[in-house]
Amino acid sequence: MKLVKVYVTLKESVLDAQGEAIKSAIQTMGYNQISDVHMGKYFELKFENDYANLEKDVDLICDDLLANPNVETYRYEILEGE
Amino acid sequence: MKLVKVYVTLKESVLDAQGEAIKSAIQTMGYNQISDVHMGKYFELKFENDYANLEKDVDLICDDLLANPNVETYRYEILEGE
Amino acid sequence: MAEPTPKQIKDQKLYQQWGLTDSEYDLISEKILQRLPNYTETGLYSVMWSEHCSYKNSKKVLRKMPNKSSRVLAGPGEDAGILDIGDNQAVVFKAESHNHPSAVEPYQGAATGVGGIIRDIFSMGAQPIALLNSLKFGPMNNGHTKHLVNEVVAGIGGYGNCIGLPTVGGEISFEDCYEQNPLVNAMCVGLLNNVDFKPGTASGDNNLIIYVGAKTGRDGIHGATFASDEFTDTKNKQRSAVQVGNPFIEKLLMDACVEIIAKHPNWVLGIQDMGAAGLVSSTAEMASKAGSGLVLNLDKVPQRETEMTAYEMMLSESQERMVLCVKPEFGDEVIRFFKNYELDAVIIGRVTSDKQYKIYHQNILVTDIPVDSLTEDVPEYDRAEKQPARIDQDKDYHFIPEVNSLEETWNKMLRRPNIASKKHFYQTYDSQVKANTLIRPGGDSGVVRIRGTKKAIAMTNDSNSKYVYLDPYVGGQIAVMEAARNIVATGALPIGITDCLNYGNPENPEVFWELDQSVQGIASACEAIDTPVISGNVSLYNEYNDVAIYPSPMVGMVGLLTDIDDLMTSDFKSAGDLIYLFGK
Amino acid sequence: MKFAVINFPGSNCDMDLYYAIRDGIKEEVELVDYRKTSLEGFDGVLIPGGFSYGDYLRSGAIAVHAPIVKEIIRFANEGKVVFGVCNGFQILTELGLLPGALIKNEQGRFICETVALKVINDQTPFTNLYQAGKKIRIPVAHGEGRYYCDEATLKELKENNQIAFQYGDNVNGSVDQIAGVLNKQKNVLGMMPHPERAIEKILGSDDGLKLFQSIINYQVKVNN
Ligand SMILES: Nc1ncnc2c1ncn2[C@@H]1O[C@H](COP(=O)(O)OP(=O)(O)O)[C@@H](O)[C@H]1O
Repeated sequence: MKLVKVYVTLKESVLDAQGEAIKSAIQTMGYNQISDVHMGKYFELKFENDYANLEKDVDLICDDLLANPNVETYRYEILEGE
Repeated sequence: MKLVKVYVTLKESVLDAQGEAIKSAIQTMGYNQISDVHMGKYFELKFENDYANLEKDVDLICDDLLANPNVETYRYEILEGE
Repeated sequence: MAEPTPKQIKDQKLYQQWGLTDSEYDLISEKILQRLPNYTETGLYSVMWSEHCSYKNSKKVLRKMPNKSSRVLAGPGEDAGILDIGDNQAVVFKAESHNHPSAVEPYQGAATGVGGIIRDIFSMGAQPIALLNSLKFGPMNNGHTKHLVNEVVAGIGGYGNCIGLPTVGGEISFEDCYEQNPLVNAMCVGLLNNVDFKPGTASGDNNLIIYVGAKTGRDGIHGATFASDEFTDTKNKQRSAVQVGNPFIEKLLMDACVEIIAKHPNWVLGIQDMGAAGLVSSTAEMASKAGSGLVLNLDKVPQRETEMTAYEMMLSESQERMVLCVKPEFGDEVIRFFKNYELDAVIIGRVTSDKQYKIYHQNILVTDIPVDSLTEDVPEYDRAEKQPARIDQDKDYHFIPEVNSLEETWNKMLRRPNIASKKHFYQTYDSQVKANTLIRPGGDSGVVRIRGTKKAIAMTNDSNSKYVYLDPYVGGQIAVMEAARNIVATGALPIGITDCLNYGNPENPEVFWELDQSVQGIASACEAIDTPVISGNVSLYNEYNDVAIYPSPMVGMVGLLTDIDDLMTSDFKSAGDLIYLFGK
Repeated sequence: MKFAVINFPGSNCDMDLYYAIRDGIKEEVELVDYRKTSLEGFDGVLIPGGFSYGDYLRSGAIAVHAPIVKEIIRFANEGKVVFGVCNGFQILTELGLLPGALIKNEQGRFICETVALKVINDQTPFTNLYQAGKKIRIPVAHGEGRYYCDEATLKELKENNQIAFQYGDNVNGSVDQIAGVLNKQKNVLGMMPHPERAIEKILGSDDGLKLFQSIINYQVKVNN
């Protein structure tokens, strides 16, 4: 089995409203040394083991579904699962 | 500067409706070998460098804010940023 | 990256990429400035002279619409129109299109469309009370359209639900011509205590220009020219023009603006939202309308990104921002007031009396142009018109439906997406927040009561582009009359309309003929039933690979119900009641 | 009786609750800013619906760090009446004043509809004018209203009669159709449906009025 971990984050220039709100909440809680917060999405996909072209397909799945290319970028890693 | 990456996922016992929906979307797209999808949240927190007790504080921030212990679990890693 | 020099802009005709024509550029450099405009200045002209901001192609046609009645307190020319409803109260409304942004990024395009129209209402000093929307897509038989529909609907709900305004009506229809160019029109209705009306002007030498709200980023730079540009396959890739909405900030901004105007009317002289073409459009319009000039210092502008140029800051379409004109003695109080709402509020400039628009960035004077030249000197075009051949060809065609089984036909009709219930979509909109909604989506019009009075406001969005395509004049009339029937069906009296005029490329004579004819149709119907056009919006260049959408005027009508005891709902009430059919 | 309606940044049903008290049951009511640190002088606390802090991160998650919250906890611990609607319910679970959590609706979408609710426990400060087993019609409007708790918690809820309302039809996929829960002491209630939107017939239902009247009824008995 293959385990694919996908991380989707907003592009640098896109307003991260959630990250901003979380940052000020953390500051309100008293942790003043926090300087930046970004929030993104995290996916774990499991595929059956004998899979050719997995990388190509993961790219397509990310492009077409998991990430919105207008505002987000993604990266992923492919691991051996059990 | 320290970069903390936090991953928050639903507990095993909680139905991941979003993950299920994404799984069937991926199957509809024709990728039948997908067997499981889970969706979670991903955070990047930046802290100023000279920080004692960072780990303790990150634990507290996760417990008190980033994750809801009733339904979620979290893990994190602390990296050197620039 | 160094900015091109004025000479490079001229020699390489860089202005063309921004949508300025040779003759427009010559007008600017030879007549208006009598010198070559620099990079920032060229950018300002290009957005301010785009169709979206200047209505240079449509103005002549728009003048044909009636905008007077005994109720009209303000008509076209402000952020939104105002109608008197008695007892020193007025209703304020406007519709706005967000077609191109929604085609590119459906969720955010639709969401920021809603956010923008809400700002147009509260910038008048009015309390927004309800939202509507009119959506047109291609047939729902492919993944692309389904994606667009789901995202647009989610974006509309996402913004309206979060800010806490009920979405009480709208329409969704499906037609081939919208497949690559969906239409997303949003309307907002607000309530004004007459004394609170704040014109969008910046007057009085030395008065302060205060920036309020979200920080400025590089969002949607050139969104306004982009919205006035046709789509082609290649341009679809041009994806930088995406603004992202933050309804949470807008909620704070809305509450703060409504409160400051109601409680401290003397603090704020003028207020306007930063919509299309952001900072330049709002400040230039405010100054021009008041016959004044402005000096702005861009270093004061709250910025979300680093190293932004003057050009980027002036043209940014970052959302949830407002401009206020404030007397100097109230500056501190105004800033404190907004800080209490946890909003950025900063003095970014002053009103002057020389009618010049001056902008400093890092101590350099980057713009020095007559303010009126941005808003008043735009050439007005008189476009050629030509009646399309199909109009006469189809005249004698009479469709005779073939009905073998009434039941079968009936079922077939009900299954058609344009006829079937739209509940699946509108139940994702909070239609009841504020606990004033008397008729929710699903009826003929949405109806919202005015708390503390016996009155209610009925509102509806209507269009039927197929009729307009077949006969633009009659189709225009039909749109108004359909809206009026929807209002009357609740027991309310129609009192005025707003519109979104969605068409193809006006440089195509057939398209321009459609625009002109349908506006005249709308005008004639409005005159007949005394519903002036008090606001509206034009969206041209709705084409994909040179094929235009159907001419698609959307009518947003508002009605007044003077006594909620007279409210009428559309459901059959009880068995045995008689059913009448009115009309021919 | 004097009620406080807590106003967090992004709350948007605060005025609906305010009017339900002022016009619906004609009692005293005041909006209280989230930065305040005292609830001195109030007899009941109402936490309104809306999108506090944009519902960013998780609905209700950020609001629990506002200054007024410590005082709400004190208030609840003293046995006084605390009532959260929709976002208010989410805040109360995030705070731990109520068990469980509210997560994304099963269908993944926001749902706005008037639904049937079954009254389960009619022996509480909030429900004493209803009849257990009866159905009432109350609007829902939420995207994250699916009530979740684990088996053990559900068992406890049932044993202690902490379930106040259940949905007639499960609109969002909640565990055991739960629409509203109480704390053990029954002085804290959270529910996703909006009774404050159902206090006048002209708005479609006035079934929510009894909830607010129940609070008064209860308080009168306590005071005597
Ligand atoms: N089709 C129309 N009918 C009537 N008035 C219109 C129409 N289109 C635009 N207007 C009016 O022209 C003015 C400028 O509109 P617009 O540029 O869309 O506003 P904004 O600056 O908020 O984008 C507004 O007062 C608007 O009501």
